[in-house]
Amino acid sequence: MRYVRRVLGGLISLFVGLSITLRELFKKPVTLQYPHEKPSLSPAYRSAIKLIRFDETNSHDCVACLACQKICPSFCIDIEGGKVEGIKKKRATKFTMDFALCSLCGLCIDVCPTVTLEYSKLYDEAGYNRDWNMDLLEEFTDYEEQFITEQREREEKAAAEKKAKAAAAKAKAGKNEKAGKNEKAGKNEKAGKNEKADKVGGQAEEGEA
Amino acid sequence: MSNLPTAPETLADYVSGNLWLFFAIATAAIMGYLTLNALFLIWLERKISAHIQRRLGPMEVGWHGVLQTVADMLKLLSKQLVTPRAIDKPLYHLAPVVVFAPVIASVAMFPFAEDLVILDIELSLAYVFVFGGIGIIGIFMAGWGSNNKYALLGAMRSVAQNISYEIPLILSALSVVLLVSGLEPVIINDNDQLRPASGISLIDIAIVQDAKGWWFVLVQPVAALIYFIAAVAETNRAPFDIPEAESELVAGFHTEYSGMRFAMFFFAEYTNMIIVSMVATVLFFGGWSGPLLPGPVWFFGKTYLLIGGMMWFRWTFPRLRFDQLMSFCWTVLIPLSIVNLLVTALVLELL
Amino acid sequence: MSKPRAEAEHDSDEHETEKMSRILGSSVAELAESSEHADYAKYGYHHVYLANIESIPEITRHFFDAGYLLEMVTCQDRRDDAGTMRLVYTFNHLAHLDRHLVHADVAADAEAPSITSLYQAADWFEREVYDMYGVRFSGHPNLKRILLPEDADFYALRKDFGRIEDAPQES
Amino acid sequence: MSTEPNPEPNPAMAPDGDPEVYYLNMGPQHPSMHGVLRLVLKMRGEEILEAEPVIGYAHRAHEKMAENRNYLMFLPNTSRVDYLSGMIYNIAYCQAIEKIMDIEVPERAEYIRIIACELNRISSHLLWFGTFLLDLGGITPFLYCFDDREEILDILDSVTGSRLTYSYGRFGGVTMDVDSAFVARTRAFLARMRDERLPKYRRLVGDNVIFRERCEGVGVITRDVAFRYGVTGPCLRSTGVAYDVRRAEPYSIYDRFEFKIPTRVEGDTMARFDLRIEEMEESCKIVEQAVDGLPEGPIMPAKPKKRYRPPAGEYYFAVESARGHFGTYIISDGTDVPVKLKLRTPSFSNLSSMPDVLRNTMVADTIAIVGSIDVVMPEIDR
Repeated sequence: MRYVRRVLGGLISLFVGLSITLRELFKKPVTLQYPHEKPSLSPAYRSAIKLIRFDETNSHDCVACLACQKICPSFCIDIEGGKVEGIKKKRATKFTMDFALCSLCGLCIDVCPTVTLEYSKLYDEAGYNRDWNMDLLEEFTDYEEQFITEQREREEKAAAEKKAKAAAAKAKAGKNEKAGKNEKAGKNEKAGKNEKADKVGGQAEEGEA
Repeated sequence: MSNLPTAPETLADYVSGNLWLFFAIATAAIMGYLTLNALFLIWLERKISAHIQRRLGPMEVGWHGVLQTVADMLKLLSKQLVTPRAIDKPLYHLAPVVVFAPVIASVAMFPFAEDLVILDIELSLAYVFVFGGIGIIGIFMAGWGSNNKYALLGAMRSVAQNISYEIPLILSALSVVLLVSGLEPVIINDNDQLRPASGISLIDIAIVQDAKGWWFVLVQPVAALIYFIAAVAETNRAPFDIPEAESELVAGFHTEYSGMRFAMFFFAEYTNMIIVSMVATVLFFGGWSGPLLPGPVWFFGKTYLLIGGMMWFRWTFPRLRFDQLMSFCWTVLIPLSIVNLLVTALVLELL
Repeated sequence: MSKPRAEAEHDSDEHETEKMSRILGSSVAELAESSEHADYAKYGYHHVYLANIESIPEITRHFFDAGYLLEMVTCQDRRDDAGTMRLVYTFNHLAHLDRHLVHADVAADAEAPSITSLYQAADWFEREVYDMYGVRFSGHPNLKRILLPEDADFYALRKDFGRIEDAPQES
Repeated sequence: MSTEPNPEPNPAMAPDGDPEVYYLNMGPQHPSMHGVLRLVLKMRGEEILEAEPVIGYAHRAHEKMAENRNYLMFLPNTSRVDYLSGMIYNIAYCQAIEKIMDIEVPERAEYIRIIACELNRISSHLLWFGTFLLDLGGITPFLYCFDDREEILDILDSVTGSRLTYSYGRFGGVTMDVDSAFVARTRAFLARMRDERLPKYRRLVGDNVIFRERCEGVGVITRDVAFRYGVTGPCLRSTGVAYDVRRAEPYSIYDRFEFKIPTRVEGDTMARFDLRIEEMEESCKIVEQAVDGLPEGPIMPAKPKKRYRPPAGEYYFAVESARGHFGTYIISDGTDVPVKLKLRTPSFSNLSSMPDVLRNTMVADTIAIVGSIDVVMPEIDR
């Protein structure tokens, strides 16, 4: 009797299985025909790292501080740079990343003080060799001269503003004893604001992309 | 194929001089059919499995990938035949042929319609089983000749499995044979000679069902089920695919075969499927008999439906373990088929 | 050996296991050269011992009899500071959290006693220590390389192997 | 350094003069050896007399790498130790460092971590389920599982930007915040998993007579074997020991959630299967509670540290990975580079019990058993 029950019970379980697969047979497939259709990328999609192009300067903001190069666990970032003739700001003159080594962990993005690194949304990256040492500055080289001129102007303008402010403060100081203090506070505030604006800009761009 | 002369008269006519021509044409036709059939079945299997798994399967070559298998075959044809060094050469090279050849021979004996049969042999049912048995030798040759432990294990499993499952297979077929001989005899006009239908001839079995108007599956459901299970095991398909069990034995007996040699095994598997399904069609589902549509349509329709069932099985169940497979055969199928046979005989005696 | 340990733990109540742990702690401390309580919240273990390498099997026996699980065996290369390798054994109880760290110093070329006869888990752990640090275990049934290739001629986790400064610089 | 004299071979594997005994080398290239496991089997016919796992084919020297870089730089390695539950390992490493350095983690980040880890646990179990069935020759459930797993990966992808090696955790929080779409998607996934998928898996696979025949009584790990070999995780729980690090030494905020530690007493393959299915349900429960209780707030501390220099000392931190007790043992000398970082991975011990468990089984059982203990080779080889 146990034998019969076992055989029958087994048979029923088999038919249950068959009925499940039969039902699945007539359902719509869930796959994507990959090269013809492409998945919608997640907003957080991480692909090769790139330098952010800021609207106000039309260029990146890498100051070659080497923070990313130092933190990179794959040692795949190579940066050179420094002082550029004519402007105060430091600039990167070489910024290459070897994406054959990069693991897209994002530590470089985390440590970047000027928030000029982000993930690109490149998709379908494949190649025939392992030469993935990419020059991140490539798209900026044409603008570099223009940037430097503009940056000089900006810096001059900022210096002029500062001077004017200082003059105004000085004028005020004639009446007010706390002049020195005020100037300092104003300067600090401005620097903080600038940094914040940069950050917000960077994040917005990331979000939009 | 329909313009081929039917067997009973033509054999007599052609014996005089055209026998070789006839066989040449017939063999070519069968080969062509089997090749197309295998290509189609492989595509069908991939499609069915894909849709069961909520995929689309091959989509690139031809309409819904229908030519995919043709492309695959071309690829296999163009591939290098890798021959391992330490093999038993004659066995290794002969094995694919030994596996493939008998299945061609079997197909010749099926009545696709009442007047459409290539070789009408009186003992055709027995012949089909005999040819079915030869393939196992080929599998064992492949396993032994490859000089590979996985292949040998697969081959030994295969032999044990096939020999065991042949018993319920034949016992369940025997119930039908008994039925044909034991029922009120149907008289067949064979070349103007009247004779009672023989249970061991495929065409006679089909004729009897056609004449009676009902299929044997109705009176022999247990035999039909046993036959179907044993047939799946005979073809080494999941859930009885332990000879090639890819998760255990890599590829079983054909581990060392590549290119077209591998394709021969592959073809043999799918051809075996169609043979056991054709036998089932004739034994239990009335062969070509059916209303309205012409005989061959019914015949092939039923056959491919059964094959679809086998594929459905394969993509639903996990694989049995070797000892379970054997004990299932010896403790469930064989006793059941013997009981079924005895009951059939008893009922026929009482009627 | 044959009595199912886990069951024994479940049968005994909380209080009893705590008492057992105290007794165990003191008996192990007796065998060890030094013992310390550690702040679990900070360090993640309750006791730490420094034992003579010879007394490791005996200490292990105590833990084994009390139904402690051998969590890991590892090693620290202290040849630069102290001239020895330091084996680290971690024991924990499954039913009540009580983690013990046992340290034992052994010279790099000396043999440490294997504890595989009690904990088979130590089999692979000791092989790994041998593989990575070159510390050999006497009485180990199958002491050979486990993660590195059989023909490796180095011990990968020794401090003098594969320092990043030694790596060939890319052009 | 000189080459050591070759130690004597494993005595259990030595030939014993029986002409019918032969050796079969299963792996490292074999369809069901889960990557690069190699089993040397001493066999008679289909029966296995002795089995010896040979590992190390995926050794990537994670522990050596840890000693050569600072704590932060080791972060991406963690999710590569076990790529199937990378999130759990990644977060575990962060939690270890946070504990050592007393870094306060914002509430919201803790909740997000729990959600991510438990989703990751479900996906890991799903993949195990699929490949296990693949080992048994059932191919279709594998694809169904991947359908579900895909949904989890998409959900995690939407916050981490990665599908497998997440690098999502940071010391003190997580990299990216979740939004309402994430929450809605997670809820939908939980509903689908509980109402449709898990019952279906039970009916399609768990009840199937062939499957039961293959699993029941096969590969029994007794309590004694589990204890001596240090087996943890579902394999240990299938022997009746309710040991789960999430309960035994609660880390993160697991003590706030209600969930069961499912156990079985049989210790066989079937028990491990049942257990994992039930664990998926429990994980669903945890995720649901975490999603319900998800507080507003920051996801990183207000001022993340720039450099991480844990005080000198030794630290041990354990979590429950999808496969068992995962321990991070760190020796610090007060600099920002660890002196030693040992990863105690559960599969390592679980697999080491195989010689005992595989003795006197059949070839087909071997595959089923190795599949059922859920080994992930990179985690073993590290």
